[in-house]
Amino acid sequence: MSYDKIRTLVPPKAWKHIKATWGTVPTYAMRLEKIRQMMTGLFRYERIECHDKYGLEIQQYTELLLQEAIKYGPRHKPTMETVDFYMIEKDLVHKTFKLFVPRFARFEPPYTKIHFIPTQNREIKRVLLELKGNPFPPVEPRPLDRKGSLVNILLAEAKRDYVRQKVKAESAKEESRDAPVEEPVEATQAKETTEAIKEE
Amino acid sequence: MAFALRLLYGALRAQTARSTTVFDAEITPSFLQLDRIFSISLINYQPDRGLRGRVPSMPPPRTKYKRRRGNVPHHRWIKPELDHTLMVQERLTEDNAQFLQQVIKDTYLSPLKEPPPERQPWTPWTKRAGLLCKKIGVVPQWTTSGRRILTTLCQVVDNHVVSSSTSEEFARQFRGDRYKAKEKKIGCMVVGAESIDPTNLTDEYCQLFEASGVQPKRKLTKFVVSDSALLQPGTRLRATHFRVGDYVDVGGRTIDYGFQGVMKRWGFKGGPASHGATKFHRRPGSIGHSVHKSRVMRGKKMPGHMGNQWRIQRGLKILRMNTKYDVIYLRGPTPPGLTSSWIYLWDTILPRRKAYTNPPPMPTHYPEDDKEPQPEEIFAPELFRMDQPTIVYEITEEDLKQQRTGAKTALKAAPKTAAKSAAAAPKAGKAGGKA
Amino acid sequence: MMLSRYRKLELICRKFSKNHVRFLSQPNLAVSADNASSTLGHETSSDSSTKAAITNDTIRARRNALFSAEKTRQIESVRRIEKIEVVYRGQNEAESCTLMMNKHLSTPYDCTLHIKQMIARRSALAVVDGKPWDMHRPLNASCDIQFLHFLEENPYEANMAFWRTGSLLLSYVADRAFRDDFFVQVHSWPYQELQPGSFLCDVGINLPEWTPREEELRAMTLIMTRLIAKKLPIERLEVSADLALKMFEDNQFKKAQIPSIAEKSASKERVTLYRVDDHVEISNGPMIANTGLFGRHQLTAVHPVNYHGVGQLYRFQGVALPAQQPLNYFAWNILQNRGRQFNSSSLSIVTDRKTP
Amino acid sequence: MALSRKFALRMAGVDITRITARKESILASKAAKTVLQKDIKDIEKIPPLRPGSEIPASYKYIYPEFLASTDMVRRNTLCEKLVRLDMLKRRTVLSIPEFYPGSIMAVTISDPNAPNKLSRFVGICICRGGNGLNAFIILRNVVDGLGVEIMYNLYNPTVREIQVLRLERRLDDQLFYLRDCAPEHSTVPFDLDVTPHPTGVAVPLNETVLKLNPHPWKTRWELYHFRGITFDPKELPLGRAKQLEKALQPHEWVKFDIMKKYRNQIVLEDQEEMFKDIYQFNNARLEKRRSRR
Amino acid sequence: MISRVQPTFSSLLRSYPSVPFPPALPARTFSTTEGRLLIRHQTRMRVVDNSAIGQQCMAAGKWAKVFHVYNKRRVGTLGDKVMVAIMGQKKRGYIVGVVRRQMVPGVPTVDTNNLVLIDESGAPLGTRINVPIPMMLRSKKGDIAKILSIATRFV
Repeated sequence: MSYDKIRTLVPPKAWKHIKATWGTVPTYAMRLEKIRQMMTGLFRYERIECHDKYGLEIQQYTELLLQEAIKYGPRHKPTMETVDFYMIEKDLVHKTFKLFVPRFARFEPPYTKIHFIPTQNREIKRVLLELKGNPFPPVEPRPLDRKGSLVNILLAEAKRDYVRQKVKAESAKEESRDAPVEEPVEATQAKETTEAIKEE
Repeated sequence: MAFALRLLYGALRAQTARSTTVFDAEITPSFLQLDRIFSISLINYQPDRGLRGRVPSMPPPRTKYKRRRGNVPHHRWIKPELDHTLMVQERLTEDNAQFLQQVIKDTYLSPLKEPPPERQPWTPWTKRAGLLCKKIGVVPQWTTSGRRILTTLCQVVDNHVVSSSTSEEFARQFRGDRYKAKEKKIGCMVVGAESIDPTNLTDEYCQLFEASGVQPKRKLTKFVVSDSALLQPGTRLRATHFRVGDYVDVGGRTIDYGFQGVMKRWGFKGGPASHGATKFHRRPGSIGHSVHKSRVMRGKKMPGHMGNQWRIQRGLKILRMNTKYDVIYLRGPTPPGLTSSWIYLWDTILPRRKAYTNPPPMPTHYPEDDKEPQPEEIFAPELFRMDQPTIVYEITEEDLKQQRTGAKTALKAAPKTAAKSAAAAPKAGKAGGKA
Repeated sequence: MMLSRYRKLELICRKFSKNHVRFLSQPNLAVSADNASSTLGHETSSDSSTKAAITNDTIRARRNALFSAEKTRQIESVRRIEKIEVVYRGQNEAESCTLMMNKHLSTPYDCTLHIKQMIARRSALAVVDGKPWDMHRPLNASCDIQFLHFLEENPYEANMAFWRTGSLLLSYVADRAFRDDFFVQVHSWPYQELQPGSFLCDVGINLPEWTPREEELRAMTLIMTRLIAKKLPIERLEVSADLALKMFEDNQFKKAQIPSIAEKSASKERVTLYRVDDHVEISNGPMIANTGLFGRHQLTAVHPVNYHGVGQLYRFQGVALPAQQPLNYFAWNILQNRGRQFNSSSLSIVTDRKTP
Repeated sequence: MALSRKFALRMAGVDITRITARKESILASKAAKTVLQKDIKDIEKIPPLRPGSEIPASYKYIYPEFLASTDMVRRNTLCEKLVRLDMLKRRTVLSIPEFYPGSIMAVTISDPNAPNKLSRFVGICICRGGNGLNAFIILRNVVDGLGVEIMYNLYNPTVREIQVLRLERRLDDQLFYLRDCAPEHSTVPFDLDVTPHPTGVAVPLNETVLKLNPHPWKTRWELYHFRGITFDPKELPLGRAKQLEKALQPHEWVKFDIMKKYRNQIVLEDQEEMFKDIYQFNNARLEKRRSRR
Repeated sequence: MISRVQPTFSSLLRSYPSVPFPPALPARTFSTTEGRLLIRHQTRMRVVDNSAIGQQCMAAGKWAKVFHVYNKRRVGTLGDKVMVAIMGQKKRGYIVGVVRRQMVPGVPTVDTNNLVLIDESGAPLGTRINVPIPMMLRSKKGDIAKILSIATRFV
C-alpha cells in the first residue's frame, strides 16, 4: 500500500548516523535506545528539533511505525509490542492508537515533515521534524496564488504568442495544400497598431 | 610544381656549390636570394603542416650524434602528389574549363551550402567515436559448449554528438598537441548522454547544446576522432555503433573506497590478534630504515585513498546486444566501477584484436542504410541463446572404447563393492544405479 | 555562536544606517542655491561661448543642479516640524504599530526603518490611505500605510511601477551611452502594459541610420547593470511648470508636452519629476524605491522609427525582473527573445515604423 | 491477507515466524497447484500478492529466483528485466517444477566427461538460492558411504531434466546440518521411483527432528537456531555453551529494528513487477493447453 | 577471516555457500573461514583405496598428512598430486575428493578430503577405490588415468 511512498525517504545505502554508547564502544542496542528516546519525544510533542541526520533517520522509523499501526491496529499483538517498545512513556501507546491512527488514516504517507532550520554556522545543520496535523501554527507560510506576479504574466503572454504562431503555421500549411494564397502580413500589423493611444 | 621546383633548386645548389660564378647575377637571383625565396615560398611548404619550421638552407644545429643533410626532406614530409601535366599549360577555353568544374560539382559535391561530411572508408589507423554507457549489472551467460561466463551489461543512454571539431580546430584548442593533431588528422567530438531538464541548468551549460539542437545532457565527454570519422552534431549514437564480435576498450573509474588502511588497500598481513599485541592489529609496521638511509623509500605502500581511479580494460569482446534497449553485453566482469557508474567504450587499440578484414560501420551505423531492420537481440555465434534446445554432447568412438573397458573393470569389482556399500549404509540398499 | 550572531546583526544595522545617512547627505542634495546658479551659468549670463559647448553631459548637470536646488528649497520651506500619526497594519498584530513621523519630511521609507529591516529592504511601493505612494515621497498627513513588494499575491501596482522604472532606466542609459557629437532628446514615454513583454523608451538622436550590434546592446546593458549595482534611490519632486520648462528647454519633445502635462495634474500647474543618480525625467509615477530592486535585466533591442517632423527616433526596449524573483535561464531566454520583437504599443505618435 | 498475517507474525519474533512460514507454505503450494494445474478461474480463490493485484501470493515461494537482490546499491531495473526475459526463454525449453528444500530430486545434465555424455544425480535438495540466472540448488546424497553434494545452476543450458521424485518440505530452509547427522538421513537410492503429488493437495511437511552426531561438528550448528535438529547443550565443548548464550542475546533488539527489516525485504510493488512476466507466461501456457483440448 | 555470518549479495557471487545462512541470525560475528578447508601443508587426508598401508592407517585413525603439493599455488584441488606422510613413510598420491565448494557447477564436493596413493612409477598402490570419484577427473591427462582404471563409480 504505502511502502512505495516511503522509498523516496530511504537512501540506497543504510544509514547509521545515530551512534550511542553506554560504555566505550557504540553498540547496536544503544543505537536503538537512542532512536527510541527520540521517537518518544516526537510522539509526545509532535514537533522536535535535532541534527539533520538524526532527524532524517528517525523520520524513516516513524513512517514505518505509523504505517504498521494503521494497518494492523492495537489488537495485533506484534504491532502492539513494537509500539510498546518505541514508546518509553506508556501513555503514548494510547495516544498512538487513539489519536494518531485515526488522524493519519485520512492522510496519505508520508506522515511526517522535515524542515531545515537556517543557521549562522553552516557546519551545524539542524532540522525541525514534525508529525503532520499537529496543533502548532504551521512552519511554512500559506501558499500564495502567484498568477499575478511579473514572471507569470510575462510567461503567460509568451505562451499565448507561441500558441498563436503555431496555429498560424499549421493553418498556413493547410492553406498551401489547398490553394497557395498568402495573407498580407502588414494588414494584421496595422490592426494591432490602431489601438487607442494613451499618454501619461 | 613545388616538387619540380625543389628539384630545380637542388640542381641549382649543387651547381653553385661547385662553381658559384656560373650564374649571372642579373638573370638569376644570387644564391642567397634564391635560397630565401625558395625557403619562403615552396621548399618548406608541407601540405599538411603549412609553412613552418626552419629554413632548410641554413645548416641545422649540430647535435652530437645526429647530423641532418641539408636539402633532403625529412622523412616525415609528405610528397605533394601533383600531376606533371600541370607544369604545362593546358590552354582550355573558358567554357570547357567551366564544364569540367560543373562535372566535378555534380559528381562530387553536395548542392548544400554546408554539406555534411562525406563518408570515407575505414583504415586500421582510423579512430572512430566511442560510446558513453552506464554499467547496469553483471550476469552469467553460457557458451554453446556449456561453459559459464560472466558478462557486463552496459546501457547506451541516449547518446548524441554535441559538437565536433576538425583537426585544425582541435589543434587550435590544444597547443601541446598542435603538430600531432594536424599531422595525424585527428579531430575531436563531444558526446553527451542522458537528456535532462534544461530549466535546472545554467545558461552557459545550455549554450553548449544550442548549435547541435540537442537537449542538454547530464554527462559530456570528448572522444579523439580521426577527421574521416567525424560526425555531424546532433547525430544519435546507438549500441549498433559497434557490432557483436567486435573488441572494445573500456574506461571508467573504479569503486571509491575512501581512505583505507594498509590491510584493505595493499593486502598487508597486519599484526597478531593476541600474544601481547597492543594496538598493533591492522598496522603496517616499519616503513623505513634507521640511520643509514634515514628516509622513506619512494613508492612505499601506505594507507591512503583507495579506488576512484581511471582504469582501462582493453580488448573486451562484445558477445550480445539488445537493440531495443541499447544494451551491450561485454565479456567478463572486469569493467571498472559500481552498478550505474559511467563507463566509456571505444574501438580497441590492441593490434591483434582490430577488425582489419571486416571494417566497422563508418563513421557510425545509420539505421536507414540497413536493408532489413536490425533484430532485437543479436548474439555472437559462440553464445548460447536461451531459447535454443538443451546442449547435448556427441558420443565419439573413443568414448565407446572407454565404456567397454570401464564395464569390464566394473564387472570384476562389482561383487565386492556391493558388499562394502551394503555394510556402510544398510538402509540405502537400493543404491547402486549407474550415475 | 550567539555572540557572533549579535555581532553580525549589529554590523548589518550599522551598514544599513550608513546607507540611509548617505542617501540623506547626498552631494546632490547638499548643493546650495548659489552653487546651482553658478552651474547654470549660461542661463543667467547667457554667454555665447558656453552655449556653443552644450553637450548631453552639461545639460544633464544643469538639470541635476536645478533639481537639487529645488529640493533643498522645498525641504527648507518647512519651517515648523509637525507630527503626524502613521498607522502600519502588518500581517499580524505583533507587527502592526503606530509611528509618530514628521509632516512633509518623513517618507514611507523612514517608516520602514522603524519597523523592520526586511521591509525596508524589499518594499517597492507604499500604499497610503489606499493610494500607491512612492517610498521616497514625504507624507502630508496622518494616514494608514502598507508596503508592497513583488512576491505578494497580486502585486499589480508594484509590477506597473517596476515596468515604469524600467523605462526610466532605459532613458538613463540612452542619455549617457552616446558620444558628445550625438545629441540625445528623450521623448516622454507612452503608457505601457506588461502584455508586449518589454518596457520601452523613445529617444530622438541625430543619428541617420543605426542598428546596434549585439555587442553594442551588451555595452548599453552594462551601463544599466552598473546603475543597478549602486542601489541608488529614486527621488520624486513636484515642481512648477515654469521650472520644468526651464529644465527641459533643450528637449523639444518635452517642451511641447509640459503645458499639457501640467494641465492634467491636480493643481493644474505642477509637474512631477523623478531623479535617478543625476538623470532627471518627467513622469507621473509612482516608481519603485531604488534601483537595487532590479534583478535580471537586459536591453534587448533598439528599433528605428520615423517621426513626423523631427529627425530620427529610436525605440529602446528592455526586459527586467525583480531581484526577489528567481528564474531559470531557459525561461529567461524565452522572455528575452520575446523582448527583441518590436513593441508597437502607442504607435500613433510614431506614425510609421521605418524598418520591419 | 496472507502477507499481512505473515508480516505481523514475523514482527513477533523468530519462533512464530517459522510456524507461519510452514502454514504459509502449505497454503502457497495449494495455491500454486491451482494456478499451474487447474483452471485459470481458480485464481480468484487464491489470496493476491497485495490487495488489488492479480498475482497470487504463492509466487514468492514457487519462483523465489525471480525476486531481485535486496541490495539497493547494486540493483538496476532494466538489467533485472533482461535477465527475467532470458529466464522465461529457458523455461520454454526446460520445465522447472515446483520444489522446496527437503524435496528429493533428480537432475540430469549432459556431461562431456561421462562415457554416454549423460550424468544423473539423485539427492535431497539441501539449499535453494541465488537470484536471476544465478539461481542454484544443492543436492546431497550418500553414495558408498561417502556424502556427496553437487551444486547445479537451474538455468544452465546443459541441464537436461529436473525431476522431483518426492515433493515435501522440511522444518528449515537450509539442511546443511545433514552433514553431521547419521548417513541414513541423507541416503537416497538412485533408482527411486517418482511419487506423484496429487493435484490440489498441500505439500506435506516432514517434521522429523534429527539428532546430531557427537562432536566434533563441521560447523557450529547451535548458533543458527535450526528447528530440524536437537542436541544436548551439556555435550557442547568447553566454553561453547557460554558463547551460545552471548550470541543469542541481541535477538530481542533486532526484532524491533523495523528499518532493518524493511531493507531486507523487497517491496510488494516491486515484487508485482517482477512476477508480472512469469504470470503472463503461465497464463499463455494454460490457454495453449486449453486450446489443444 | 572474520565476517558477518549473514551473506551479502557479493559474497554469494564470489563463492557458493558451504555454510548455512538461515533468515534470523545473531548479530554477533564469528569466524566462518574456509581456509581450513583448503588442501595445503599439514592437511590431513583420508586414503580411499584398498592399499595395505592405506587401510592400516585408516584403521589406526591416523590420516595421511600432506607436506607438499605439486603445483605452483601450493594449494591442492581435484586431480593434484600431493606428497604425504603416512605411518612414518613418505608416499605420493592424487586428490580425488574435496570438501571445499567448487566454482564450476556440476562438480561434486564430498564430506572428506580423499586421497589415492601411488608408487614412484605413478601406478596405484591398491587395486580398487572404495568411494565414488568425480567425473571431472576423466578429463585430466597423464598418470592420473592409471588410478581412474581402478575406480568403481563416478558421480
